[in-house]
Amino acid sequence: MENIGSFIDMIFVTAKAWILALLGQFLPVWIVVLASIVISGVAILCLGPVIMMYLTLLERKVIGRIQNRYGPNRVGIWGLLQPIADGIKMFTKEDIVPANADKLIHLLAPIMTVVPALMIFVVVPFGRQMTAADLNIGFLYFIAVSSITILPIFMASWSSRNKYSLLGGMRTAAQLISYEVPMTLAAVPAIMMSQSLSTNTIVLTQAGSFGLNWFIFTPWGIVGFIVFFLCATAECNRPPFDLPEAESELVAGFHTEYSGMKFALFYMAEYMNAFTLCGIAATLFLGGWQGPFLPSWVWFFGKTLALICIMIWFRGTFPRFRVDHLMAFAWKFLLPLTLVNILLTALWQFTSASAAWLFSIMILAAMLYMLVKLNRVFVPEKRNYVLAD
Amino acid sequence: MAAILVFALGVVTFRNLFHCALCLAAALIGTAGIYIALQAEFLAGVQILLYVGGVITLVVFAIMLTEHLAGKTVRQNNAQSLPAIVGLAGFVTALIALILKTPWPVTEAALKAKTSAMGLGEALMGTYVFPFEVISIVLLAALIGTVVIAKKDAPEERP
Amino acid sequence: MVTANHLIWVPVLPFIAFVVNIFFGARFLKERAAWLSVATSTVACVIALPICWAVFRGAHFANDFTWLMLGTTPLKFGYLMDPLSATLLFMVTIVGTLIQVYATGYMHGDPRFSRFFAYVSLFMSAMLTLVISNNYLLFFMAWEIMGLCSYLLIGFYFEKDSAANASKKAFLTTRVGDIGFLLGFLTLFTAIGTLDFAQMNTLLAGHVGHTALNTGLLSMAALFIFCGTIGKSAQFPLHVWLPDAMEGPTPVSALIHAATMVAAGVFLVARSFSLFMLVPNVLPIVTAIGTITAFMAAFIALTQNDIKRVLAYSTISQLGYMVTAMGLSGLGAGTFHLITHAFFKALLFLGAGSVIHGTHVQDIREMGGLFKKMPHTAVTFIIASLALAGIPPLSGFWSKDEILLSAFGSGNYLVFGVLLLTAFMTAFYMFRLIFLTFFGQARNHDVHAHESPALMTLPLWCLAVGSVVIGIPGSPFMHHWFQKFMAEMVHYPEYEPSAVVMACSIAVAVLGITLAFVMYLKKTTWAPAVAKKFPSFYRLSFNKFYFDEFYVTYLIKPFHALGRLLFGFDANVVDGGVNGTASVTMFLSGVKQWIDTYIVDGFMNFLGTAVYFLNSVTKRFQTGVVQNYLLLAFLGFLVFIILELKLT
Amino acid sequence: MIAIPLQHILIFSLLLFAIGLYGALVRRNIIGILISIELMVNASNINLIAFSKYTSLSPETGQIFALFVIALAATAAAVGLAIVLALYRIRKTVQADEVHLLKW
Repeated sequence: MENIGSFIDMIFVTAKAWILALLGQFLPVWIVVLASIVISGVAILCLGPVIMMYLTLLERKVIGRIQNRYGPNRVGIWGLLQPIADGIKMFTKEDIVPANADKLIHLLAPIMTVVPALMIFVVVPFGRQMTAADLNIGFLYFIAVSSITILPIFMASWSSRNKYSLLGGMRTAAQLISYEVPMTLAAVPAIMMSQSLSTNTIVLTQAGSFGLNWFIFTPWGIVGFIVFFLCATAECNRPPFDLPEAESELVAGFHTEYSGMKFALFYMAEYMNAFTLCGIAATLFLGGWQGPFLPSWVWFFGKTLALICIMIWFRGTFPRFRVDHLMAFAWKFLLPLTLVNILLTALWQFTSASAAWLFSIMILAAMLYMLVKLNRVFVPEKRNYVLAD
Repeated sequence: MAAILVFALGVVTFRNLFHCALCLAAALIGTAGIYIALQAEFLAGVQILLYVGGVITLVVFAIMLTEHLAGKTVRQNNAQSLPAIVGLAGFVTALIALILKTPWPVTEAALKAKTSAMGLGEALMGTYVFPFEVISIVLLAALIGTVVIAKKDAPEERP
Repeated sequence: MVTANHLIWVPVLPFIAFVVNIFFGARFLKERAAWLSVATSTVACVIALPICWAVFRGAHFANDFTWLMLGTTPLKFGYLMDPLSATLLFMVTIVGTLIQVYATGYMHGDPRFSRFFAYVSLFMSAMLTLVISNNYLLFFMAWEIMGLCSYLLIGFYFEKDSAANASKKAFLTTRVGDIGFLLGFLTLFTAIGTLDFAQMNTLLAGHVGHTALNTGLLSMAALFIFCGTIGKSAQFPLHVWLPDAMEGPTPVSALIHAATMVAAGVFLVARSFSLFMLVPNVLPIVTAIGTITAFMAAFIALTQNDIKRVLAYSTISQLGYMVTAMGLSGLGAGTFHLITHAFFKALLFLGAGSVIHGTHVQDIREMGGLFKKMPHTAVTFIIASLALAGIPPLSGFWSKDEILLSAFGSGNYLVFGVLLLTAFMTAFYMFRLIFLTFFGQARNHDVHAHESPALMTLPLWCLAVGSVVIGIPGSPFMHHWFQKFMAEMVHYPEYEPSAVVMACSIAVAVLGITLAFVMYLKKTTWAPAVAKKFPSFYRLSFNKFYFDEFYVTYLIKPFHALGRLLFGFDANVVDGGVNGTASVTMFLSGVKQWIDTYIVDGFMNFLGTAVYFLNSVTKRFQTGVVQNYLLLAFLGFLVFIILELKLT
Repeated sequence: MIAIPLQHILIFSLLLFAIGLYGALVRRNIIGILISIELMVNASNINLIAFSKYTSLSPETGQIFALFVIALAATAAAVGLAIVLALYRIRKTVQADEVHLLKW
């Protein structure tokens, strides 16, 4: 029984190994190595778009339910073929480039957006031994690459000479920079506890006791997770942090001037980022693919999809931030909280369990109280808006 | 490497500042590649994170705030490019000569030595803790200073 | 389970309360500040009591760490839990907590509410530190902090000049004694080379009898240390500050100037008891001072009209009792009286405070017939007064009886007589106070008295119970357990309880009460008659033996005169010289000015013009364009490199 | 195991530095100057790491200093850009040679 379980668990790994073995029969070694790389790469390259397509479907369905609609249900059973249809539509649409746009960059931007989004997949541990490349600086790699995603947005917003795009770009810059800081800091505790930057090791340290070793079951873990998840939501410009593409304010933010496949690429990048961020969140705090009974990759995708559903739920529920509130939230609330959280983790490491719980709860409570007190939003009696001339 | 140099040239020659910034980003990413080749993965990560994530963003930010969208091309170079080129030529030749002349003490043991993020952290917290503290203070001062300078009507300007 | 290691929290907790209150009290906590202080001292109490109990059961804790090295001898800080400190700890924590609870009611609505509690917490922590400290230095630090707190709290209503002056007076007066104390334990250090109580006890206990140690030095140390006692617990020459200290809020008077701080002086003597036992010729001085203080204060108290002042003088006289007991080497008796006195005197002060709170007057001539208006206060007050007057089986009786006994037993019949007389006067003035305050009919009809809130009466009752039962451990019922308990620490002579002494003390107490009853309820005409009959005595008592006047005339006036003299010297001689110099300088500077304008300046201007011409040439290089500078710098650098390469 | 010999890296970083310096010398736009300075800083970083990799037994040393340099460069960029913004706000220009108040 359990060997079947393990077989299902390792099915992809074994498949790859089998293919390599097959090639190994009649090909030199370096080609086999190359082949293994190619296989992983191809797997990821297929995975990304597929995930994106079905995430769009999922989102439209869930949002539909939240708004008491059906969502797409015409194309195929339960609208399962809807994404394909969208894809075809996107391909066949005309690709409009503004008259005095910065042609080259305008072309490069969407492509550049997809690249890092795909690159991140490399370090995401999809399951037991299913990390494409287990870098020993995996998490740093993730942060670095995801920080690149700012650039294409800049390129897009700059190259399509359009004030809405530019404003969108500005906001993106501010927002992404601001939220990178707490996101990184919120992940630091997990790294401290597992004493490694490698995503795989982080997952392995959370093994055992039916998932009770997941980092989320500790005070610093829960705080870190919440902060990280909020920052992730902001990082991939999803509501309620979607100021860069706030329909009601800037037409569509930085991709106002894009149409057809380029637009689709932006979309794809956004959804893939959402997926990878949720995956990393699950990896850091929810024990990645660790979990009883079910095969590891099922656990991973389950957790990730759950997180994504929460994101969609956010979108269905919350109104949009105001820019200054956004900034204040990042710098005045999340940042101090994460810093205290890191100290807390050190404390946790060096004190006995019970005392650690006590202290952590106390400190966190005090910190939250202070932050809430200090962050009281000052609302003047009368606002007078000066129109721009 | 050549690519990096090309991008670097782009940085200093392009007329449109935004292109320069992008070239800089490319050059920096390339540099990160070199770091990896030198087995300083951690540093490569930091390089991308800080430069491409932080500095370039700031630069582009400043460009967006200061440049005019319709790229009217003003003269980007000032009068002293000729003496600069001449001087630099001399400089480069001299130093290349120097580099080629010097016997560098490259040891096999050094080449074997591995570094890890953990070792880096230990060194940072151990041997080099004092410079580390100093840097932190400098960063803090810079943070405050920047906020103070840019306070007027650009509150988004942060390091 | 509380262990001795938690003892360190006892002083620390109130200190935390102090810090929090002083920094966040006014802004955030406001009325909640009180609860912080009360809570901390309650927790301290909870921690302390089991430890005290353990000590009562015969345990003995000590712990210390080296604070600094004086040459080769380490100076250790730490705590010492022997019978003495255990007793004090027991008393201070309980009384202090109760008084703070009371104060939350009493100080309600005061603008500086939180600050008050901050000070009180600071005081508590200092007092507790002093109690459990194991060496003179730590003791002295706590001692000084207490002085500071007393200063701050007496001057709490610093808008009133009287309060400000009183606080200054208290601070400076006690300062005299403190200097003595400092010199004292420094001398002791030179003599025996340690400041640790336990070490000192063993050291001195070893040398009783033969004089291996320098007795002269030791007796000097003892005298100096006793100066500290005189200052802190208001003994004979330096007692003047305590009555004025009543300017502070009443809980403060109860806590600091009745129960704890003033008792610290006696505690100091008890701490250094082995020293006092060793040096023969100091104890008589102690006895004399104590007796004089007791008698004089009681005599003054006879005629005072301010309710709190009466209590203040009674405090002084009771402290005199304790000191006398110490002087008669009755360690047990003295400490015992200290404890009981703490309870009922705190109760008396709180009662007085409740009266003041209810009537807003302090002059007993304006009160009267308050019994029905504020029953709780009255009953508790009367219980306390009975205890103070020494009516069995209340606590005061046993302790006072012990002191009288030690006087009688050691054969100082003069002292015995004086103390009896004092006891008589004590009973008399206390009940004069009671009859004038609570009985008879109201004399001033615009005083509308009302009972205080439960928050204030509850501590009164707790303390009343305390002052009834606290005497039992020292009574024959428990076979003088307390004295034996004390004797475990330092041995001292004990005497057989004698019926004579008991009889005498009861007799004088009853006599005093009845006399007060007659004079102030039945034959109200007698009191003024007596005052007329012996005007000199009356004036002497009413003007407190003219102590303040004496000090003013013979200490403060001369200082002022000296100051004036110096000022005159300054004004005439020094300033004259200065002015003379000034005028001469003026003339000289006139000359110099001419030289400046025409010679120096001329030269300077010439230089200036020359430089101007020059720079009109050189300034061409300063384009102000940064990059030109950069280029120049770079080229210069390049030149250097080239040269370097050529040289190598 | 490292293909590149040290000299090549040094020359490369030298060229990079020279280019950066050229930019710093001839650019008129202050932001351009800042960018060029970033280039120079990078060149020096490469040197630090290369030397520590090739010659020192504990490669951490050079990397840590490279780390410090990166941090300081980021700081410098931030402050410099802030100054540029302030300047732009006051003088409405970012050309270095139009800001020459610091002469006689």
